[in-house]
Amino acid sequence: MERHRLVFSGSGGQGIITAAVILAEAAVLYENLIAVQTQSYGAEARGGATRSDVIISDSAIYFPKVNQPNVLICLSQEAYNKFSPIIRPGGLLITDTRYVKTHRKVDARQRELPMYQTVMEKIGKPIVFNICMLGALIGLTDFVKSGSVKKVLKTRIPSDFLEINEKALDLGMKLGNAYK
Amino acid sequence: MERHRLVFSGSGGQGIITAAVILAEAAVLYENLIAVQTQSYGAEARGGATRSDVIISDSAIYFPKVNQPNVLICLSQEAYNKFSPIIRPGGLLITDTRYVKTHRKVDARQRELPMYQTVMEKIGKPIVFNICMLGALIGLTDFVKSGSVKKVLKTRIPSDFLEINEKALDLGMKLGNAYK
Amino acid sequence: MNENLKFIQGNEVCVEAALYTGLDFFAGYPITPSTEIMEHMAKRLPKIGGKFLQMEDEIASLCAIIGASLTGHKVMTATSGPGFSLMQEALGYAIVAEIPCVIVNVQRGGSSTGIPTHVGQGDVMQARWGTHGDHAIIVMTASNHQDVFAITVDAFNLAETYRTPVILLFDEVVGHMRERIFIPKKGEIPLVERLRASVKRGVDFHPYLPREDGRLPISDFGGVNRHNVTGLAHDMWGFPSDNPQVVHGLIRHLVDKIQNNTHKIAKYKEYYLQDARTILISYGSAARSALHVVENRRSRGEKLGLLELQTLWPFPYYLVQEKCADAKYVVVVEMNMGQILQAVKVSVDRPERVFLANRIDGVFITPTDIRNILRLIEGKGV
Amino acid sequence: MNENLKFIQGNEVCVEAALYTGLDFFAGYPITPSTEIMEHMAKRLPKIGGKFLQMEDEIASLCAIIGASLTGHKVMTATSGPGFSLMQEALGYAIVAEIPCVIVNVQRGGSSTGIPTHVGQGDVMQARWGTHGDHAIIVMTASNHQDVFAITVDAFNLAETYRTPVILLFDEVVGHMRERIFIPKKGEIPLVERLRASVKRGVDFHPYLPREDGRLPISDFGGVNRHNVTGLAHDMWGFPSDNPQVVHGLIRHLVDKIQNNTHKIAKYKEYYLQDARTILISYGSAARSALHVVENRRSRGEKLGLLELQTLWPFPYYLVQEKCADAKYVVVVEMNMGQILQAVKVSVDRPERVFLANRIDGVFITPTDIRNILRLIEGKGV
Amino acid sequence: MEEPKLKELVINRDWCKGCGICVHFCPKKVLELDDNEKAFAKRPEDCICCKLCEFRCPDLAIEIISSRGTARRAPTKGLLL
Amino acid sequence: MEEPKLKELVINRDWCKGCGICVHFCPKKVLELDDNEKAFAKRPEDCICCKLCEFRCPDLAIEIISSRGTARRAPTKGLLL
Amino acid sequence: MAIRDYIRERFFPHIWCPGCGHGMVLNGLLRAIEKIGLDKNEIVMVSGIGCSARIAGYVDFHTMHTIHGRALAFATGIKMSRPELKLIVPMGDGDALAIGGNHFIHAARRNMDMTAIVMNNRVYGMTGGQYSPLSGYGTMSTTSPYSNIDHAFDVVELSVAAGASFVGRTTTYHAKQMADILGQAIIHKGFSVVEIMSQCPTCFGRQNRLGSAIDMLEHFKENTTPIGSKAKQKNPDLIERGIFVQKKMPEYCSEYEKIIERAMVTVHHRDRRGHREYN
Amino acid sequence: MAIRDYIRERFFPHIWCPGCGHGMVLNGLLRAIEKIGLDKNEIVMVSGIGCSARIAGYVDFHTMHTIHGRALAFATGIKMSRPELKLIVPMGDGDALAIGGNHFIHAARRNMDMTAIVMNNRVYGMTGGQYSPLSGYGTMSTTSPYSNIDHAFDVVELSVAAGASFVGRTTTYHAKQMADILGQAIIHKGFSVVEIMSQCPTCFGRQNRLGSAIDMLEHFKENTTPIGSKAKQKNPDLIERGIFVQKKMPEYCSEYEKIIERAMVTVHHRDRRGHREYN
Ligand SMILES: Cc1ncc(C[n+]2csc(CCOP(=O)(O)OP(=O)(O)O)c2C)c(N)n1
Ligand SMILES: Cc1ncc(C[n+]2csc(CCOP(=O)(O)OP(=O)(O)O)c2C)c(N)n1
Ligand code: SF4
Ligand code: SF4
Ligand code: SF4
Ligand code: SF4
Ligand code: SF4
Ligand code: SF4
Ligand SMILES: [Mg+2]
Ligand SMILES: [Mg+2]
Repeated sequence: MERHRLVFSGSGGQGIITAAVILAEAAVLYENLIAVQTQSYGAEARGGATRSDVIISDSAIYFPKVNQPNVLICLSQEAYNKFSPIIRPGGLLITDTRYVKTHRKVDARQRELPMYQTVMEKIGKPIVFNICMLGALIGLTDFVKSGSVKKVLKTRIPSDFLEINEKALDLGMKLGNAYK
Repeated sequence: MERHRLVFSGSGGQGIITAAVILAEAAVLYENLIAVQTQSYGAEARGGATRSDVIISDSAIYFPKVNQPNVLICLSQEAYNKFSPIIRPGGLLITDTRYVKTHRKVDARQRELPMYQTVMEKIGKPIVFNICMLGALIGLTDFVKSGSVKKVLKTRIPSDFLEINEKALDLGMKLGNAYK
Repeated sequence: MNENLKFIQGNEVCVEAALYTGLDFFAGYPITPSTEIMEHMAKRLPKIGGKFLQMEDEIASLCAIIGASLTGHKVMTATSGPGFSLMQEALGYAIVAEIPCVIVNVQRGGSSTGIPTHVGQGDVMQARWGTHGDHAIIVMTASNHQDVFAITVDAFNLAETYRTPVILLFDEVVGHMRERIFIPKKGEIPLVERLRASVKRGVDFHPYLPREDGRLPISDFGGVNRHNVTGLAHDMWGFPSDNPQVVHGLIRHLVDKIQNNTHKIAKYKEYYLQDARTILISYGSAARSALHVVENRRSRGEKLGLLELQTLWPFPYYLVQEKCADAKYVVVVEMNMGQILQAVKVSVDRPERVFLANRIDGVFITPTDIRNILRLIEGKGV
Repeated sequence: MNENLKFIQGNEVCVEAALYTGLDFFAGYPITPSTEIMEHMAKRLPKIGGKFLQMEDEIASLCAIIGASLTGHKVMTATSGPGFSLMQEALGYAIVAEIPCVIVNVQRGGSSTGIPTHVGQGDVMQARWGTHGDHAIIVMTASNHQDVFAITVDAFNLAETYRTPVILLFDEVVGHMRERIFIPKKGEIPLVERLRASVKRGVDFHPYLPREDGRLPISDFGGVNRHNVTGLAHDMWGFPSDNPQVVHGLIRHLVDKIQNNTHKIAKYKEYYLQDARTILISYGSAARSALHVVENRRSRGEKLGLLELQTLWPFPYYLVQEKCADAKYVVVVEMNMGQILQAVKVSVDRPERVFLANRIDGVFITPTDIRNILRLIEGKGV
Repeated sequence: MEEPKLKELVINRDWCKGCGICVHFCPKKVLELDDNEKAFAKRPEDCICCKLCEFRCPDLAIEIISSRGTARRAPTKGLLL
Repeated sequence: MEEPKLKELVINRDWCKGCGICVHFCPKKVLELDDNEKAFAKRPEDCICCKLCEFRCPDLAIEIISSRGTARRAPTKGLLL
Repeated sequence: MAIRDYIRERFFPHIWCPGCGHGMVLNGLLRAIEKIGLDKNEIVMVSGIGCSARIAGYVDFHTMHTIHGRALAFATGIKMSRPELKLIVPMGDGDALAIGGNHFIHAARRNMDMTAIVMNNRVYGMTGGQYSPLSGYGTMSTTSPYSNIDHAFDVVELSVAAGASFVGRTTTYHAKQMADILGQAIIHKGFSVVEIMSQCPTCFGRQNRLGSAIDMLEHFKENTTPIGSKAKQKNPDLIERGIFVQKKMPEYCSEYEKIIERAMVTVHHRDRRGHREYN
Repeated sequence: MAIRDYIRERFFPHIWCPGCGHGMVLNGLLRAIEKIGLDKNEIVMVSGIGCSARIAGYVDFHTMHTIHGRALAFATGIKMSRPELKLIVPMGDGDALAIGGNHFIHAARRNMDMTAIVMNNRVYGMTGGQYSPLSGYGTMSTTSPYSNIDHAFDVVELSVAAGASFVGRTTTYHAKQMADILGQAIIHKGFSVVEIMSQCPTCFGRQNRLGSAIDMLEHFKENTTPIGSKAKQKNPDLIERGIFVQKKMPEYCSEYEKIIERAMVTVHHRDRRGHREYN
């Protein structure tokens, strides 16, 4: 298996880290893969581009950080400005249309998805934005199965919120597939 | 000048340390000698034989403690029991008749003086017992002049107590001379 | 799904391992990057009937667990640099009174408040020498979650074996990183339990007199052997003494029981040392980058090896000497200004072949950093 | 009688020397055997219009003097082992925020509460490494009252020169012993005064940007150059930054400003080293017994010498190496389990010729103790 | 004294974090959040210059400049911003 | 109940430090200090067994054994010391 | 001067979360200072560690961001060494009363002239939401996941008992009262304590399901009442706001001046030291 | 059992000075324990450092002589881990309220069942006579040679404000009251504080010219009065003795039992942690 190096980025409160953890956990618990997740804690709330790195692989991972991601997700303008230069050529860059105005070309597949908008239109709860993003990622790629992610959601999300989360995941996947 | 190594001992509250300090200070400030004074602080009040070491000399003193005193003063039974074995052969051992019952011979000049008794009879204030002892020591030896000690007393004792201290010193000197 | 397979933070692994040993008492005060340890304890302990206490500060936390240890419990506290500095007086007490307990320091960057959310390994020497007076101490670390688990269990075992506090010196990367871990089954890792005095009620009991095998039985507060615990120099009954012989005996005992057992205490891992011309020595999260470089270069046929230390103190001088005897270069990889470097230099013959590959700016040291330094050492320039 | 001749305790000498430098602020918490320092301060300071504060504990004492230093005063606190352990967090703050201040630790015996009224020198490594994170520190000591005076003045001078806390590491014997001292006249020992920023109101002021000569001007709180002081990693204005370059620069600066000036900072005394076959290395009160032995043996024609260290940290490795180059035996005389011994071993070629003459039982090491050990080293048995 | 009159309602958009406190507690409902979650004066004409918004803004992002009030700098010199 | 009667007034001379507290506060002036500054019962016959001396002694050096009081050990077993 | 002249604009926007009460405390404090008309050079602000403590970086006074819990000890040294300076010591509830509780009560006891502000959000905000000694029984936090059994201090009662000569309390909602009480506290000669109930929507609000910052401010409005109000008699659960203590008492630095005078004329003779020398 | 059965006779005579009040506290405490009839194995005594703290060495319970000021923190760990044990924590005034003040107020706040005894001799005895936070204005000590300007805490008021559910005060002179209050404090379920004014003739007495231990005891007799007495109305300077607070309040260990019950049935899902992670 090819080694996947992902960087999730955005601003505090968007659920970036949770999404990264869910993905990696799904890979480890349900797909017998190896994964490592780290995050950088910003001192500042303002301008604090939150970042979480995930590596997924079928062989041992030592260095746990991602220098050049082949998948980069940016959910805020600051995050985009800060991290878009580090994407690995040929990689995948996912941004949200509501939050990010892309302003330069990178040598990568660039996908600007209306994830926030979709969530607000179809579910109306911004809290599941991150799960929709995860769905989109799965839709666009295929290294983790959506079923695995759903299993993780079941263990992490209180039952009364489970449905909207699953719905958000499905919406995201559709979006991802559509923009594939 | 011969090097004088003194150990003052007794129980807490008898003013052992003050006496040792006054003697050494007199030697340093008024007789141009070199002196070092140390003391051991016992953890315990009971059975705590207080001890203060003084070395007086006209040349540099490095090691500041006294292993074998040539003058040993014991003002309590515990102090006597504990320290009498360490006196240097040929030295001088001074004890107080009220507090110490000597029970063995040491190879030293042994002087049992009624210092406490004299103080109580002539002055009536136990607080100057230590100064009387100092007087006796000066009376018995001669390495520090009484005038020097009196000068120290003037700087250390509030004026209303000075007289009885000087008197105690004189009484002690007489006693010392008498038992010489 | 394997029930025992988990994908969690290093801090949580530490909690799981502590619970595995039977820990049922934790007291702490939050501080980044160790806070998750206490947060998980707060969740987990009540569920198993254990006790969780949030104290007013770090020294109170350590005092509280020392107290709880005396009633027979396995105990732990967790903190980071500033809190660890505040614990030093109580740490000395636990050493002198010989109280088993485990103190976790998840290191962050810098001295003073420093760079709280960033990584560093600057507390290595403090862990050894932070409290006043002569003493010895056991300090352990690990670089991945499976090892964090094993070493944490080990820390509790050593604390019981030697009746002493043990420091777990992790770092921000290990503490916050999530990776997979298989939680061992009960019984899979042997546990050392508290050795309790077997004397009957009324029989003279010596809480500070080692047995033939060196271990010191203890009696729980609340049991029949009442005894006294003090930080003053004390005799074999635990009562204060300033008798020089007693004092000498006590201090030698405290140091020797650990120093003389370095062979038994020292844990390490080695990778490709047999024929290594260049040996990296590393520990904690830095060892991950070191191992990355080693695997990488080995795959290119270069003779690189890694000695990963898991016991930092007592420092296994003999081990380092032996392993490095034939190496041309020894490169210590750590995230400080060379705290283990010094110990390595003392261990080996020809200390001039020992180099330092480090970072001190709060950024996790990368394989590239190490490679760049290796090139310089080998005379190849930038 | 000479007005300047006094017969006083070492603790009092330290007070007189501090006042000589212009100290006018002291805060402390009593602890044996340092208490007389604060008691004399309590008497002396109000008489000269200075400020004396008894705080609620040791860390508060250190915090208070750091605060007072920022208003431009020369400041000091004094304690012993347990209190010094409690100060460690605030000590790190003073180091990182670069606040001149002097901290006296009059060492007592043992770790933890230990043997409070007895002597020991067990806090040497703690003074170096007690606070968390990479840092450097200046630690000075002395063995007799005239030197206690000079070294105390020196400590204040170094604190100002390098804008850093300086530790005075005395011990019970030096602190409590009385011997004669000549108090130097005003001007006899040069004083280093606080270097104040000369920028005018409104001009950009960089409290953390060293001048060409390495010194860092500071501006007093209450003056016209308002600035920020923090224990977080900070930039040249004193504002928090976790920029890796800034962090790196700060930590290197803090360490280098001291380490790179070891030659200037290191004070020592030497006795008969030119032709010495056996060199004793000692410091603090232990050096008195060592000197006693040296004088004694020299008078018998034996080639003994003494290197008395007055600066313990930064350790003058180069000096020890140079002085000991030709000696057959090097014997470190100290009252701990060999804390300076390690540094000496690292300094010299052929560390196998370095021996330890020590005591750890609270009893002051005697010339006889040293002689007995010398005989054993020389192969002459007991 | 004369009723104060609003001269300018300054909102520092770089500092405003869109918490909505000013909006919610304005007695005259003068303020609203825009699409970018920054406060703005929707109905400045209703403002009674009570300055509660200015006093409560956690980000020091609002300033009410009224005929009676404090101007941004050196108002004593009569500067009108 | 019958008036208590003093059986024995035990003073532990090894523990007594001669502070004189018992002497001073005894309502019946039963106690005095001897030449060695140890307390002793000068007038045991006056003792009313109030036990104030026993309760106040800082050195636990006095024990009043009365017809009604606590004997030194195991009084329930009827032992008279 | 406008309040903008009292801040270091280049560090804005500040690091606090949207709606954080700490910004409102900063706002109120600056207004109080502006009203009194203090010069920037005569004010020293000393803070500890916490979200609250970051306030010191934003004001253009002499500022000191110290270590957790010890701000008052640093401030004591500054004030004592330079009594003409005005000391303002803002602290979080954890900073002031968890790790810093001892310095707090001792500072109150000494009655040295300075103003301690407790920015009470009932939680450790900076470390992500653990309970504090002011959280109170029944609150939720990351370290009281089954609800808190620790009782809270009453800051006012504790300050009074410890000896503070000025004690007030208000909330961030009561912006004008806040500026007013802070102003009076700063002018007061002696140790003054002002507790300001401050919302932390991110940690305390979220975990205790208290809604947004706005909801929390409404809560302050509804659950507090002026000291001695009728409302309080009807509903004793209401928290009182206002100035509880404001009394003239000898101030420490002034007292020390007298010590200096006395010392200048005293001649000492003998040590009055007891014989104990231990531990 | 006789009180002799509660002590470790081999360490007697004890180290305290002739006439020291601390011995009288030991005496009274043993009588209280004897009266309650506790078993030696169920009592844990934890002390700090000071003359007072040496009390732990003399009693034949489970004993712990810890570090200066932290006794209550150790005791908290012991009690929490083994709630069936009786915790008695004697402390000097410096130990309890100088360096130990924070642990004191927090222990009071938690209301964990234990008995804190403040052996208040108004001085640091062990280190030879420095003033303590209970010495009070105008007293002499080696560190207040020109007389003390520090105000004293009122232990009773501070304990009450901090939350103690039992608070009493008496003196060594009042031996029977002392035993009685101590007994009630020990039986009380919750955190109890008993302040016992104790004479230190060696340090406090000497420096303040109060005469012998006997004189100091007379002083206690004359300057104290039962709570609410007429004498107090006439002379407000009199110090009141007795039990000030004795109230039923949830005890910490019992409360924790409820947490355990609740935890056993709770299922957790998501971290409720705020986003802050810092300092
Ligand atoms: C010695 C030490 N212990 C712990 C910490 C971690 N820490 C930083 S801030 C803080 C508490 C913050 O709570 P509070 O004082 O209430 O301030 P807030 O963030 O809520 O404003 C803690 C525990 C630290 N920095 N230093
Ligand atoms: C950390 C620390 N600081 C200071 C000391 C020194 N010390 C020992 S006991 C004591 C105070 C004793 O006073 P108090 O608690 O009132 O007890 P007392 O001796 O008066 O009974 C002090 C300051 C110490 N042992 N440890
Ligand atoms: S109160 Fe301030 S930060 Fe909040 S929305 Fe209004 S202007 Fe913006
Ligand atoms: S000044 Fe008053 S009325 Fe005007 S916008 Fe602000 S809150 Fe509304
Ligand atoms: S009270 Fe006790 S110690 Fe004092 S004199 Fe009487 S018996 Fe002796
Ligand atoms: S029992 Fe009462 S009357 Fe008898 S000796 Fe003691 S104090 Fe005096
Ligand atoms: S975490 Fe809470 S206290 Fe901290 S800035 Fe955010 S809202 Fe304010
Ligand atoms: S110094 Fe004071 S407190 Fe200590 S034993 Fe002596 S009289 Fe008691
Ligand atoms: Mg808070
Ligand atoms: Mg006391």
